[in-house]
Amino acid sequence: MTHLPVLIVVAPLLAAALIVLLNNRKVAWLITLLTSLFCFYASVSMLEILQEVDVISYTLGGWKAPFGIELRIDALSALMLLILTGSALLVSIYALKSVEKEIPDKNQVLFYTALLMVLAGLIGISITGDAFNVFVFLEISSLSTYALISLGRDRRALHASYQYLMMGTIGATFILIGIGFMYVMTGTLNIQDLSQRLPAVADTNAIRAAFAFITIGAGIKAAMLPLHQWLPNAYTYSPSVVSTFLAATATKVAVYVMIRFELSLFGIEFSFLQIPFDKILVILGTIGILGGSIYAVYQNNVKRMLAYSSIAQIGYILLAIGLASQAGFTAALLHIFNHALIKGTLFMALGIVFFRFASAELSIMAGIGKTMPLTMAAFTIGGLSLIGIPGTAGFVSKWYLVTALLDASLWPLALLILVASVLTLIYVGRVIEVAYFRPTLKGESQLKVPKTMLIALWIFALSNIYFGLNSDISMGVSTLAVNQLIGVAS
Amino acid sequence: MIISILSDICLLLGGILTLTGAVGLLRLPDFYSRLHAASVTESLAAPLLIIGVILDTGFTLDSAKLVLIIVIMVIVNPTITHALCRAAAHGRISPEMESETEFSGKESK
Amino acid sequence: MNELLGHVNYWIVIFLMMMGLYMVIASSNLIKKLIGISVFQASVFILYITFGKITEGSPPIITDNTDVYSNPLPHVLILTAIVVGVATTSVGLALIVRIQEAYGSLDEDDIHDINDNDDFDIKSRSIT
Amino acid sequence: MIAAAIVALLITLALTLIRAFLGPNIYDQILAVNSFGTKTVLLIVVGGHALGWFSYVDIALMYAMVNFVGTLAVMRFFEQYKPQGENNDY
Amino acid sequence: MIENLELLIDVCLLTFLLLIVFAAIKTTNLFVATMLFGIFSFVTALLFLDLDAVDVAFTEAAVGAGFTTVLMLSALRLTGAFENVKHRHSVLGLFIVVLTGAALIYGVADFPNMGDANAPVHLHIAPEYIQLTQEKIDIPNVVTAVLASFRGYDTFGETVVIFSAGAAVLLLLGMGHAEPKHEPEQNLVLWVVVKPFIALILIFGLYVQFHGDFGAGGGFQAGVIFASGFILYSLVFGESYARQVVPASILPRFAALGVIIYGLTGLVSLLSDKTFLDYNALSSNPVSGQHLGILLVEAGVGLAVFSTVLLIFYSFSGVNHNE
Repeated sequence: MTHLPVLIVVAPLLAAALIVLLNNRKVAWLITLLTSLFCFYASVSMLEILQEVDVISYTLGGWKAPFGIELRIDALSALMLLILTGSALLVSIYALKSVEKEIPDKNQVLFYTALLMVLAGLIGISITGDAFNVFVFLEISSLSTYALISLGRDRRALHASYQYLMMGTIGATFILIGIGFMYVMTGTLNIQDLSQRLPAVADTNAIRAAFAFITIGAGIKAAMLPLHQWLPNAYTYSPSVVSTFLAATATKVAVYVMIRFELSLFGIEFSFLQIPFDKILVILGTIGILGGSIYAVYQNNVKRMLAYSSIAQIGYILLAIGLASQAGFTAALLHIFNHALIKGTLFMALGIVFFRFASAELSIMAGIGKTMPLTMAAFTIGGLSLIGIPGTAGFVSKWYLVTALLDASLWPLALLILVASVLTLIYVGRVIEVAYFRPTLKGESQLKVPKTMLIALWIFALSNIYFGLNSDISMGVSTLAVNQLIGVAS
Repeated sequence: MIISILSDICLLLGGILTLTGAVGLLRLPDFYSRLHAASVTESLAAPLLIIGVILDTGFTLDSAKLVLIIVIMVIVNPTITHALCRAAAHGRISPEMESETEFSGKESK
Repeated sequence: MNELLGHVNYWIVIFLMMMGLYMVIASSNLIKKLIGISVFQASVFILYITFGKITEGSPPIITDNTDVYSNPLPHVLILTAIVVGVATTSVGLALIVRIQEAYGSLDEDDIHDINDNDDFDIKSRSIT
Repeated sequence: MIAAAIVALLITLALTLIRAFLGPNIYDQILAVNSFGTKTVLLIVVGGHALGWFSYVDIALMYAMVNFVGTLAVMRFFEQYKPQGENNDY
Repeated sequence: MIENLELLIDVCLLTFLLLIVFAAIKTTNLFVATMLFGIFSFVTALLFLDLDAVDVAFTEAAVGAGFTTVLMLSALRLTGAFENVKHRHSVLGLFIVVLTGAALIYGVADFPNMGDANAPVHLHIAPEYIQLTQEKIDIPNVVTAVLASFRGYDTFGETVVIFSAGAAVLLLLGMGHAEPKHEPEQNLVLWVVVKPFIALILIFGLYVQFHGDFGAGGGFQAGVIFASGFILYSLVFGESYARQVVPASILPRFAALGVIIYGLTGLVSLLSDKTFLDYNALSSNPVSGQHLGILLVEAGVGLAVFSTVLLIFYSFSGVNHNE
């Protein structure tokens, strides 16, 4: 029990190695499923532990904190863990048939290896208490992500992956530079230790530069709008399993890195008072929301449409953080959680469409509302949630965001959220219109949709409704996380 | 005392030799003569410099390894030169001569 | 004098980083971009190692001769980072090989043109 | 004297580098790069001795090996290399 | 005197680096650019040596100058694209670069001077590392101690990074197979010279693996050196012979095994209720426990790195990888 914090990282890593050792497709899938089940269990039980203690700290190698590496799980990390392991569990159920269809036989074993390593990398980032360790795990997840994206059937997947590799490496190196600058001024790498030592040197160029580099690095990874070029192609051309998992988790972890560094490490005082970071975030967030939504409206490939929509959603999260208020932070965390549910649902549904038609073009989806009722119903739920219709998860976070905006008396921005919702309505509406109100194309494939895929999809879809109606869990964890963040920082 | 003087002489000679080699590499007119300049001086300069160091350190495990380095360099340098020269001849690089027509490195195989 | 020399490493390393980054952005060839990014990373490594240096210090391997050791921590970090760097490079090269097979070119501009063509093909197919 | 040798080696390195830039053909560049590698090994030995670098001998040994492997790799993959318009150069 | 010499070498090497990168930007020949990158790594490694980072110099020379160069050359051979690289002048690019440079210069301005013994970096954790290494671990090389014990988790991550790179390359290129057509031409001189040389490299690899506690070296460097022995064999005698000696299909498993050895070494401590990677649990005597732990961990790293490096080389040098 006491070792859960480390087991949640080490288990998927060792499982990844074990898969290669055994080299059997079915076994590989089974191990992936069991591992993600274990990780989900671990993250839920750690969430339970966190109801009683503030923070779970685990010192690796028996060396106490600033000397050894420390794992540090607070409510924010637990929230991320819940998102990561939950999506991983559903994705691995979903993967069985999808991978069989989309990935050549000889690559399937390694596919699961890479998937587990992405998971382990993202988990590792979320729970580590050491700045440099963030970089290491960032690279573990990134390297496997590049490989996974390149497995898409289209040759453009290769180029998309290469673009991501370039931008991702620059981003990671920027983070490395930032960490180095902080290290020079303080002599430590432990986040906890850093946050205590930074105030003494906060008023130096080096720390301000470190802040800038880390923000830009994490911003590239999070596809913050002017740095988003890698994302649309990467999501569009990667295999369905990969795009689902990445859309649900990857950019959020990058946002997590940003929050972790800026709020708990540099501290709210430094980030928002000494540097007008809140204003920058509000501007970037606003541009992101508008830009992403407008781009999305013009796309004919539904996957690409959703990819641009993801950029817009990152904008919402950044905007919420930029409000620099308790309500704003809560809205941001809530949206991180809910957006994972939304995008998971939508990309999974699209994956099933892709499974049948080997395409995600809008035109191909004509009339599939009748032929694939279950899939499209789930897609519709996800779409409504994305728009923010009451009763869905998307509504909850948007509600909190608008309230926070009004609290900060930024009503023009609240109006802007409404406008963006209308834009969302337009692009989601286009898909739904095509799917339900156009005649079915002739000569469609008779491939049956596997049950495992539908089950995973519907769990995602129903959780959208569940967390829309009953936001106790998501709200509770987010509030706890925000209180801890603000408490730690001030 | 004598040893240290010897070592200094070796180092000095080695230094001068590498310099001449480099000047040759830079100034000579065609590839083969540059190759010659670089490789021949290297084969002598490297042992001289390293022997200079060995004389200064005295005989330890380190000096045994240094001897090994000399052996590697003495074997490897001519090998590489040979391989490079061969490749250049295959690649139809001809030496610059008074009368260009006399020799062309074509098909020396 | 001291002020100038004390920072000379940093200035040159920064210049190296800029050149590496420029190589990434300005070359259209994918391999050159990759070389550029390796140069960029390597310059960051030099920056880190420079932090760790103490004048008159010796390498952090304990001997009886000295008490002043350079800082071992940056060395450890950079060892890790070098391995990460080479891992990235090899994945990048593998991607490049596949791109060359798929596109027949390694020039970014050509690849963009081909991609645009592909997009156009799909559109025209869906219209007809 | 050892300082003089170091300076000589540094100058040598610089000159070799210039040859590597100038070319004019690929073989010259390979030659220069290989020669650069060898000179680096010498610099490690001499400089390491003068400045008391720790276990410089191991590193010099490894450099020598790496240099050899690297140059052989260059030669090996060079077989596929067909320089364009090389005949025009000479 | 010695400091001046050190500084002189330092500045000279940095200038070389600038020149090399400048030439690499300028050249239109990828072959040349690759070779320039090779000497770039060489000079970087030399610089590391000058800055007291022995282990880093070792790794950079083995990994950067050796392996990366060979890899780039193999990739060049596979793509067959060597020349006529276009230049493009990007104003936006220049702007980004200048902006980054300005931010860096801005940040660096109030760094402590290079080599200043009273900089914060040297006062906080580093002295404790040196002290704790002497007390609790008792091996001379502090870098190895920090790498394998204090920050063993990072190193585990690093091993996984290498493993994942192997998996990624395998996913992209497959293992490939040798084709006689592409075998190197026979060269008697090389054959004679290389045979003993390979033995030497392998012995040196073993030496580096087990000497890491005392001097520069360790699992990573040893793995790369060991692999480069086989790479050399393959370069001179041909792919197919090398694949007979070490079959490609076994390498991914070896790499996985390396990662598992590392992970299990860490997990053993959980049995006696210590935390992950706490080597004190491995033996009744904490110091010998640390020694054993570091040995095992380095062995895992060495195995993983050796097999991954060789695997990647095979993937790049094989043909018809993508049927």
